[in-house]
Amino acid sequence: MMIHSQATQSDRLLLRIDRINKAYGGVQALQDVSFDVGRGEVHALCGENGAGKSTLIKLLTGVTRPDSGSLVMNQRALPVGNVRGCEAAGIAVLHQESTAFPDLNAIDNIFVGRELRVAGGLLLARDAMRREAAELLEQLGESIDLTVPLGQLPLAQRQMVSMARAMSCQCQLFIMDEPTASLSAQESQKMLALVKQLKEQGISILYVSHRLEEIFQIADSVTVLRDGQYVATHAVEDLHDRKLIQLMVGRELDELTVRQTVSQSKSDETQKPSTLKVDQLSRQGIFQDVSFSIAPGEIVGMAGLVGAGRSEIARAIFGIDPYDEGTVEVNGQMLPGGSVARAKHVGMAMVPEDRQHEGLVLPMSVQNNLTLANLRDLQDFGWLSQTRERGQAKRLIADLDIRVTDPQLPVETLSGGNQQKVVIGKWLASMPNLLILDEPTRGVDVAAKAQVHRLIRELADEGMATLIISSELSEILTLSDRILVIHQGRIAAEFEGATATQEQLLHAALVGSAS
Amino acid sequence: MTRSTRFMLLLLISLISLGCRTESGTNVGDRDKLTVCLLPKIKGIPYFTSCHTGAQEAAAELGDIELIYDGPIDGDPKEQAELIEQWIVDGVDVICIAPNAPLVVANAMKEARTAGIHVITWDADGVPESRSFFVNQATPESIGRGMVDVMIADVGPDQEGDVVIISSDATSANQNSWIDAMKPAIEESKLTLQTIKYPGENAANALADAQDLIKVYPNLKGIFGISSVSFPGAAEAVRQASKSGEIKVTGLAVPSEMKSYVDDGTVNSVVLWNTKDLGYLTVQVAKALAEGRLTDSDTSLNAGRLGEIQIEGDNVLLGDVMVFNKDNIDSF
Amino acid sequence: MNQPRAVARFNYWHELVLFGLLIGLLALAEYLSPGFLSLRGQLYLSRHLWVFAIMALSMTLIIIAGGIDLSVGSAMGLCAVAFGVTFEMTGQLHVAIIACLLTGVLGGLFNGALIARFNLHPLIVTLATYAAFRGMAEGISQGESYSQFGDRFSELSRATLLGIPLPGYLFFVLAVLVGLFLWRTPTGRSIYAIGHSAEAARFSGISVNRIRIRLYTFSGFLAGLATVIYVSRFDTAKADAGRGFELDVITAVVVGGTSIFGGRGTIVGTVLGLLLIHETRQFVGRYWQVDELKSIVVGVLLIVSVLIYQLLVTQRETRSH
Amino acid sequence: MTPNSKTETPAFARITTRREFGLAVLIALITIFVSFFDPRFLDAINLRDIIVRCAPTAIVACGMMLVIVTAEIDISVGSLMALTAAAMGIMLSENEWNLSLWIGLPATLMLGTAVGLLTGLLVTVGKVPSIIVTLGLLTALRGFTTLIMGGKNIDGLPPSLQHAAKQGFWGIPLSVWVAACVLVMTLVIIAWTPLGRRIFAFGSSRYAATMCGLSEKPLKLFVFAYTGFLTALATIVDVPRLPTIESGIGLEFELLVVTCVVVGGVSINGGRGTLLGVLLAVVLMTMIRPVLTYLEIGEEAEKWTKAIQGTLIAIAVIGDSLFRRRGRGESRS
Repeated sequence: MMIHSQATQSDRLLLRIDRINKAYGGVQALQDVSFDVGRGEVHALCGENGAGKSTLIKLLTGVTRPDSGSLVMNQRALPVGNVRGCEAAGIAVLHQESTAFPDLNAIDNIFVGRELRVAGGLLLARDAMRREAAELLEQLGESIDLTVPLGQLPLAQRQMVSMARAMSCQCQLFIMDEPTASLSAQESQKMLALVKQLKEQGISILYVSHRLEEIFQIADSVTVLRDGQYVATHAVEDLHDRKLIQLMVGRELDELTVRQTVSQSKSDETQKPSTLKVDQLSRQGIFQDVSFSIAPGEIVGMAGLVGAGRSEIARAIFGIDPYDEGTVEVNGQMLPGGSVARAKHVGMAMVPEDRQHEGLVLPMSVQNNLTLANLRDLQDFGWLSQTRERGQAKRLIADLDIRVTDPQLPVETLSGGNQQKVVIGKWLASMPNLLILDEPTRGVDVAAKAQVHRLIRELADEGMATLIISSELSEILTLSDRILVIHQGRIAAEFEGATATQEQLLHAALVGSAS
Repeated sequence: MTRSTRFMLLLLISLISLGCRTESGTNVGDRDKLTVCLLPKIKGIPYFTSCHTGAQEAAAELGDIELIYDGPIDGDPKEQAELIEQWIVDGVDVICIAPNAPLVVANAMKEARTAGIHVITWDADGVPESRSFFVNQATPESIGRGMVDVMIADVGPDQEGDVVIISSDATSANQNSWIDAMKPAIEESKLTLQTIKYPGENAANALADAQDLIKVYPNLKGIFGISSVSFPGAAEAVRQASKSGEIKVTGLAVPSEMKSYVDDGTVNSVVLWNTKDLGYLTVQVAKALAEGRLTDSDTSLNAGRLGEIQIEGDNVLLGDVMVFNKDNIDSF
Repeated sequence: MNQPRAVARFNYWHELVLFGLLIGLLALAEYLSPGFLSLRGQLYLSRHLWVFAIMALSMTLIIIAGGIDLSVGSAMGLCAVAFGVTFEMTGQLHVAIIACLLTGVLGGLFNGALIARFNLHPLIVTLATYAAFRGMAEGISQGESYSQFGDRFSELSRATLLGIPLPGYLFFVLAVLVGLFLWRTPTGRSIYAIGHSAEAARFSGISVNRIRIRLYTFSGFLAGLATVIYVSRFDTAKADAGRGFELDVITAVVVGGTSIFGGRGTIVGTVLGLLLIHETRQFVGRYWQVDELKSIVVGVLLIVSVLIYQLLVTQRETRSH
Repeated sequence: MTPNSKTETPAFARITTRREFGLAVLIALITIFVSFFDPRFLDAINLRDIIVRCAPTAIVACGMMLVIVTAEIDISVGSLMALTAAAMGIMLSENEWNLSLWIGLPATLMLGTAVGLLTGLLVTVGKVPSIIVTLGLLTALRGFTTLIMGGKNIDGLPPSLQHAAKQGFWGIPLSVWVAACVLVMTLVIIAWTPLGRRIFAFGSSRYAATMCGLSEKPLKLFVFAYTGFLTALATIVDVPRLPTIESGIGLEFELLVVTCVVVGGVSINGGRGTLLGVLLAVVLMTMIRPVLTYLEIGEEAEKWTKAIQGTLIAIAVIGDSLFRRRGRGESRS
């Protein structure tokens, strides 16, 4: 199964990942993954969301340990499950989520956990650290106020500090997880220049990014993961974006452009008043002039890069976040901003992106989670009816095929896919007529994903207006009647679901206009 | 969720059935002995500890008395009431209480009497109908006046000047009642009451307030420290400011606690009574009352080593406040 | 998940342990100090309980919702002064009672508004009002106490029906109502959700802020109600009413199994916690006659009860992985 | 925070939005106000008195600050102060065991540290929330102290100790010297040792700390033990200044210390706070009593003292969080 160009000289080989397995709950996050990273190369790691990239990074940095398999660095086994040990072995990481300490200044952020010391290790070598921090940041081409808490710095500068932290430990392998996801184009270019600079110093880089053009710009070789499995490793010269996308998606592109489920003709329904009408919605610095509408029974997909503002638009519509200008209208009723209760009242429902924190109350039982959003409908004279509550939970569990032995079990014991079905189910119970789904199948296994997709389609056929946000283009293409592409907080392009292609979407998401 | 319903019901039922033992209260301790409860305002301060010593002496002398000494460690009158109620259930024979706030404990005391327990007050009086006798060493009036008189004597009868009071909390019932007596007395004298400070039962605050008062009022002649914390605090402040003799400090305290300040002249006089005798007499009265030797009409009582003690109405008189100074403090 | 499921799923371990402890304590007490369990004595002494007990109900709700209220004791002081001042001005008992309750409600509303609207930490807000309420009470009343509310009012807290004091009935009615509310109403369920994850609750369309404000207002109201009983019982309305009660109330709630981090707890647990502390104090007071011991035993009981629970939970967790 | 503000914030604006600045201004205003009424407020002797009173609070606040920075709390310090005072009295008093200072003082310090360590162990190993552990200790230790003192006050501390606490060296009592040392020591811990940086790092983001491989237990054990140690130290240098050792020592001290730390700008959620802020808050809280005395507000107004204190706390804490809200809003969850 290993297609990668075997690096025969052992001194060319830096890291060998050998038959790694890792499962979370019931979900196999990584299955028999093996590949090598050579010395001094930029090795890109690609895959859709949920392909297992983040898990692999956690294993390499010692945050978690693999179920089986081995990790060998410089012909020595990595101390698995030991953060400091992995660091000592020469692995540094720039995490996707900020792992900075917001209340500490840049110097401390760079050195916490491996401080430079004097006086027999008792005291900090403050001057040395300051000097080194300044040097590091200068190398990175940043002038940052070293005394200000990091939380008060702009995002790009924070990123640079994290970068400096990673570089300060004389690493041989530098893992970068979506380093440009939240940076502007200009800042991204700077980051890429840095990567090249590091490579020239002989440091290997494991580069994770969704931005394909970046990969083609800097990577030497590319490894693709899909659904926790190793797919292929190629030299970057052997690839072009179409082929890479195809490897990631796992099917021929032509196959995908044909819609698998063609929804009923909506032409007669467009006369109906739209369920959701968003007009000129803006929030300073987040999104601008967003206008669109969704008709009953229509599924609108929202595509775009991470950080383009998709989730924020959805949150504003649902009333979680405030917005500055514009209007949201549901079934002809104007919604005041910032009230979830009102949104719920007019029949809106939202499956949030962060299932663990926003979608579910993890320690509560499955039943209680399933009924949390429509408790008021289950009351008799002010008291919750246990029979009706149990009935509703049972019905939803059956309808959505949630795999749980007992609805009284805490929802945190369920697998990701089943948890997601609980989140969707919780809203279905309130019989909404507008459903917003933010990354509905992230971290969900393939079988459950198909079930969720079928469910969404069925609901739409029953007349539900649906807005789907997804980073998985295939998902958007499969489901949507219409597709909006968001680029830097604006609607950059609109496609008909039936005719759009992944390339078109990617292009619009990356460049900001339809091709 | 029916499981939890059943569970709660079960809990409730078993709790109720547990409590259902209808035979009525038993008593603490030995039935042959007389159980006397001595309830101080605050447990754990030297004043009441020395009363307790006197009470123990009487109990040992009388032989057949089981003495219980308990009270709130924070001086909470609510807890005094709760202790009385506890003792009612225990079925003790006599409760002697030094009420911290007469009204708060009045109902409990009345109920104790209804339950056939003899109730007397000592150290401070309660609501009259709530007790049979009051072992009276001093009334708020005599304490307040006494302190002012001592101050006037210490400062010099014709001296003009400022005085201040350092009390306890603004809500302390005893201190407030003394202050009510002190104000007119100071009014009548040539002294001027400048202010009253409320440091609470906090020694550091009492010391701090006294220090500040000394600095703020240059014409300060005297400080009344009217709680067990503020008196030594005021004396210490005067001593540390090296104004011993210039500013007189007086107040209520167990003499032994103030001995070093009396010795070095910071404090001329300490107002108090013989605390051991107070505890002793209280137990004597309790015993006489329980045995029926003491009735409402009696005018005197033979109280062991104290001899014949006067009774005026329902007040058993220990004698008036005493003033301790350099000459007599060593004997207490 | 194939550990003994019935064991893991039983949600009332803490209550059961408390119940066992209570029985054990009562048995020990009766053995060491015969007559301890006499019904009459127990009912008579139950009057020590009601003022705390009533406030413990709202404290349970607040702590389940992930908050805390340090100001209830001071609020009682303020309510008592409001009661006294109003009675002195009008001479009307019912006006005084209404003023007392209203003061409590307003105080609670103030706490709640600061916590919810300005998103301040409840510990900080109530620490500030802890000092402010007490200070205002002392200033307004000038440290004086109000009394002479009449025998009928005083009788209110002392009268018994079938041997149980009237405030006891009030407490039981309130406890059952609050218990049912927590267990069986949408808002009750929401309170648990807020305690576990305020964010997830918000995403479910629960008005987190509105519920928080109402909880603190309810807490203030119960502080007012407790003050009425307190004033009736001790015939005195004074600024020092309820001093130190906040700690006693929190102790009872926590011993009763409510998690200080929110999300877990029941009224049954709180009632058991109240009883356990009450009986422990009774027993210690009766057996040793040393007031100092009461605070030592209650302090240790608080730590140990949570420690045992934590050990049980961590053990169960390690077993299931 | 606009993401494109690459330019540094002007130094002046940065200082004025800080808690320390607000506190300093408040202290200055109050000082000016009161010395306008009574210039003697600025007399050296009064300033000395205020500093002496600040000392014990400042000493313990140094430890409490670190505890709160790790997002824990310790409300047992008042009772611990009473316990260590009683222990010290019993060991050293000429009327009691009359031990040498060289035995008694280290033993007192060890007692304080041991209780702090016990708290830390219950929190880290026993997984009992710190507010519960210390609430339990708050009541238990107070009862225990009253019990071992047996209803008496303890006098007769060694004269050398009393002299050091009252007169001290070069006219400055020992407690002030010690407080200065403790402040420097704490500053060194915070700014110059890996330990201090890690304490702040841990409080700032538990998640990031785990990603860096920091472990929780040693940090928390240290902060609780340190607080216990400092409480004992404050007892040793401050209690001999008082007339006598009684069981009510340190009553509500925990509230004062926690209030100072919170008013001083240490975030109750952990991670944030400066020693300077805490120190200023200690000064502010300590100067309220003397200020009211110097203003000669009169007998009736004296009864409003607590209300004034409470309102001031409320204004300092609530007003400040409202003011600061505008500057933040990001990076915390």
